[in-house]
Amino acid sequence: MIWQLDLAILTLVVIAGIGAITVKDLLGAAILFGAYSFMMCLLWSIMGAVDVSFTEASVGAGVSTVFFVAAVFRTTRRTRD
Amino acid sequence: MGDLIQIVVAKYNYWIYITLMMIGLYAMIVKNNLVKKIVGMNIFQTAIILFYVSTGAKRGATIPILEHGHGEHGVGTHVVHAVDYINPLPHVLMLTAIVVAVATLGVALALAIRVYNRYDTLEEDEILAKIREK
Amino acid sequence: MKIIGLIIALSTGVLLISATGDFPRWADPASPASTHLSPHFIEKTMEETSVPNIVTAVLADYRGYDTMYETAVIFTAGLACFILLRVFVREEPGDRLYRHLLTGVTVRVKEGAKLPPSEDFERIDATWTPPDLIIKTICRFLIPFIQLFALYVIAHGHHSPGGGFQGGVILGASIILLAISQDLRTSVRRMREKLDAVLCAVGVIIYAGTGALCLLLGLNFLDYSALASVLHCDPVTARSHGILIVEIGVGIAVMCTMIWIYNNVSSIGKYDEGL
Amino acid sequence: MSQQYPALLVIVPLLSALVISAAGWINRRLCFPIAVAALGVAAYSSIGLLLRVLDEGAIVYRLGGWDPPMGIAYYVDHLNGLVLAVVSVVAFLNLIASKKSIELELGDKTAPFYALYVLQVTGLLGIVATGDAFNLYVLLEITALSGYAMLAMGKDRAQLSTLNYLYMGTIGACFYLLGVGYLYIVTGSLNMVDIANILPSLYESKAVLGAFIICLVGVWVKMAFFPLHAWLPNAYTHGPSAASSLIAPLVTKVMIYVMIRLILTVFTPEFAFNILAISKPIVWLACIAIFMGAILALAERNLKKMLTYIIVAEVGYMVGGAWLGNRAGMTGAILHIVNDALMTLCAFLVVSNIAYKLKGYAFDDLKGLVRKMPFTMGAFVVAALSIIGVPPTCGFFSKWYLISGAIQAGQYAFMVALLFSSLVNVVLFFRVIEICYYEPFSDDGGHGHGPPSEAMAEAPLTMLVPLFIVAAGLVLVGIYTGDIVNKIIEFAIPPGIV
Repeated sequence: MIWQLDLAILTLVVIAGIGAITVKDLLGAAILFGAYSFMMCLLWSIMGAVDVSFTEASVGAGVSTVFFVAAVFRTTRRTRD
Repeated sequence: MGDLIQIVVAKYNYWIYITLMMIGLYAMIVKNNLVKKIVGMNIFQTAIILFYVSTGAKRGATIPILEHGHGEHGVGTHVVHAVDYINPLPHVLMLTAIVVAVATLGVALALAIRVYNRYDTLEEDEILAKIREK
Repeated sequence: MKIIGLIIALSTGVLLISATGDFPRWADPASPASTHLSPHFIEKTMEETSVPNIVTAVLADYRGYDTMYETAVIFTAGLACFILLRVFVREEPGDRLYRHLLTGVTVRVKEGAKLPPSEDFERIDATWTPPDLIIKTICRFLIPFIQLFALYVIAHGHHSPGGGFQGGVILGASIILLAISQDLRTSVRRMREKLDAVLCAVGVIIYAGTGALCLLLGLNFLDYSALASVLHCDPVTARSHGILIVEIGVGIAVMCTMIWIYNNVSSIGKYDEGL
Repeated sequence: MSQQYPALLVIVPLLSALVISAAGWINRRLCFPIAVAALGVAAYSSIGLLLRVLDEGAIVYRLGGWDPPMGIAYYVDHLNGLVLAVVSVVAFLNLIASKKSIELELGDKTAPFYALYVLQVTGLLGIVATGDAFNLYVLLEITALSGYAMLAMGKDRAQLSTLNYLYMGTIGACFYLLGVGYLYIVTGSLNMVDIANILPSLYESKAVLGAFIICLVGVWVKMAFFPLHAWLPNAYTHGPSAASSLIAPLVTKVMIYVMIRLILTVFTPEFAFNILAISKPIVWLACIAIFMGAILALAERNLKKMLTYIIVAEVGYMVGGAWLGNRAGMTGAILHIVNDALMTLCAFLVVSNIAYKLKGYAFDDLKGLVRKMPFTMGAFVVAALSIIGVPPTCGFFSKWYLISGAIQAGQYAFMVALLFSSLVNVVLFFRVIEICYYEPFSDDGGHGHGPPSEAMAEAPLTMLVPLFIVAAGLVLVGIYTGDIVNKIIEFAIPPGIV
């Protein structure tokens, strides 16, 4: 395991997480959340949790994001915070 | 100083997970938009999964799939040592937690859509104002 | 509110960070988590269940009871989305639009009137936009391969990462991709709502039913070694086969639930054109 | 077969929930009989299990045939045997009583509703029976998700308040999960008994303290303990009557059971009461919960919402009783789980009868109700007496134990809070009863002969009979309190607590 890579991805995860809750557009938040999940999945495969990262790649980054996009499409993109 | 670096290197994974969890919790409490709260909720849940996966990590070990499991020579001829493989138990638990997270997400989004259809907005204060008007 | 939220989040964080002080070092091979239960799983899995992927073995056998409820959770979520969103529209008032598939002509049907029964007409909404040709064609090519990969993931879960959940999600995603690249009606024609909902329950029934079969055969619930007398093999192989059976059940349940949730969320329960 | 009771208890409801949801697509009328049969089997096996526990002591059921620390096991002892019996009986009675109102309020969605109902009961029974800390989390989520779906089917702002419940519920469940993770990293185990065996050498560890606090806060969020109660009143008030009369009596009580289980089995009373000095502040918090619940209930002009605030106060009773740290307090808390489940069920069934016959349950709608629904109001009076704590109804006895525990522990504030809340309950219920009995609704009202429009319009018999059974149960449990305490609860509390 390369700790520099680990640290870099951890930083990116935090950035994506903060981005997802601060961006003033729900579609953007959904996509950033997808990025967050994908980064998380990379992190877990670095730690050797292959099954978990496989699940996160298909569930968290895949289907969850689709659900978010579908819900945002059916409601509104507008948000004040 | 050396001690501090030691501590940071030994525990930084846990600290990052706590940071993420605080981000999620903060979003759930403070955000006014219902979908934003759901995003926060998912960040919160994923952070906990990160914590569990970190508990399973093991230095110098490989992924928890036995190498000589295939074929006829495999069974019984190789002795498996626990130090060579990462702890599989947290992985199992977190598979469950990921699925629970997506299930909660589905229900939450369904509820948010119902709320939007009724009040035509996703902002909590606007909804409460509309309820008070009636 | 902002300040209260910040205080709550920070105080939780401080509590958690101060508690990490007594944790074993990160990735320490001598930590209790790595020395108490996991050595048993790592060293004994092969001889007790004959499954090389330890995660699959622990997931579906040692802690199979958890996994059964996990499947039930996802089923509950599907049912919840259905009961919350689905609206049964008997016959909506007003004109309906149909598109002739071969010529692309749109036909407006007056209220009460009917089209001749034909496969060539496709019901569309007023906001209908033609699906992009490139996306449609590429997705058509992709979907069979995605599904093949999903089946591989389910079937090969004993030896490589993967299993019922991942395979089921990918299978569901392939149908969702069809719904996104064309429209919801196309995907619902491939996978009817009733079939989807019943299969959802059937998937969990396969899991819980396997467990109940073990109970009827005289051992404890979910003790797959009881299946040895049915499958004509030794108890260890029976455990391996039992894991495969429940993984298939999980795959079916997860696939159908994902499709079910997506269909309900994307069309607000009206099962029209979707996104 | 009797050694398979622990499995049957949860498997039969789970399988039949699946069958119900599939059968709903074929014929909707099949669903109710399947649900009744499933919950009947669950009730039968839970009572059978309780009797076996009384005979033989604690029972261990190994799921999947693996020995406990490796696999998941059910531990059924006197404590959860009792709670299991209460949960399954309450769910069974409520299902029968709610058939008509489900059909009225849910329309064409009765089939998935029955399935969710049975799934909810499965989850609750599983939570009570399980001996594995992580398994409890999964079952918690089943209970929660099916509960959200059922409560959100109500009118008005039901969806919004359920969404708030979902946020709070998820925070609670995640905190619990986090606490289990902290325990796992220092002990390496997930089995409750195994954790309890490892913990004594780690009592000094900050991680164990952190785990305890996080778990406790998570469970408090789920049970709506005072500062964290804000989601409960709205969510329970606006839900359909069948859902709120299932969830209000059971979910908070089961969460209190989880808290007691954490104290007694996982962290052991030695750690919770002696090593940590937090029982006093928690009892104080419970006093505030009782005061606030009572005062907020006084401010309400809506019967159902008033009852939900009474639940908040009752949660305070049980948390406070459990944290008094002595035998009488713990006995009172466990006995109150049983009593409060029955009392709340009785009160909410009355509300659902009223909702079935009248438009609303605001106080203004209740005028002259006693002439319209005399039997329902009779049961309401019994429930009210029990919540107030008048002998021989069961509410009196658990309050007696709680008060004597408070005196033993020297926590006089808790005693005062209990007495105050009883007084407020007297005011609350006599206000309602006064409106129902004496409120004049026209010129010659109040003299016993109303106009013809006020003819008797009682709820159907299928709703009344279960209500009477529950009301009779309130008195019977009160009369047999001595037996329950001496034969069951006495063995449920470890001898270390005096």
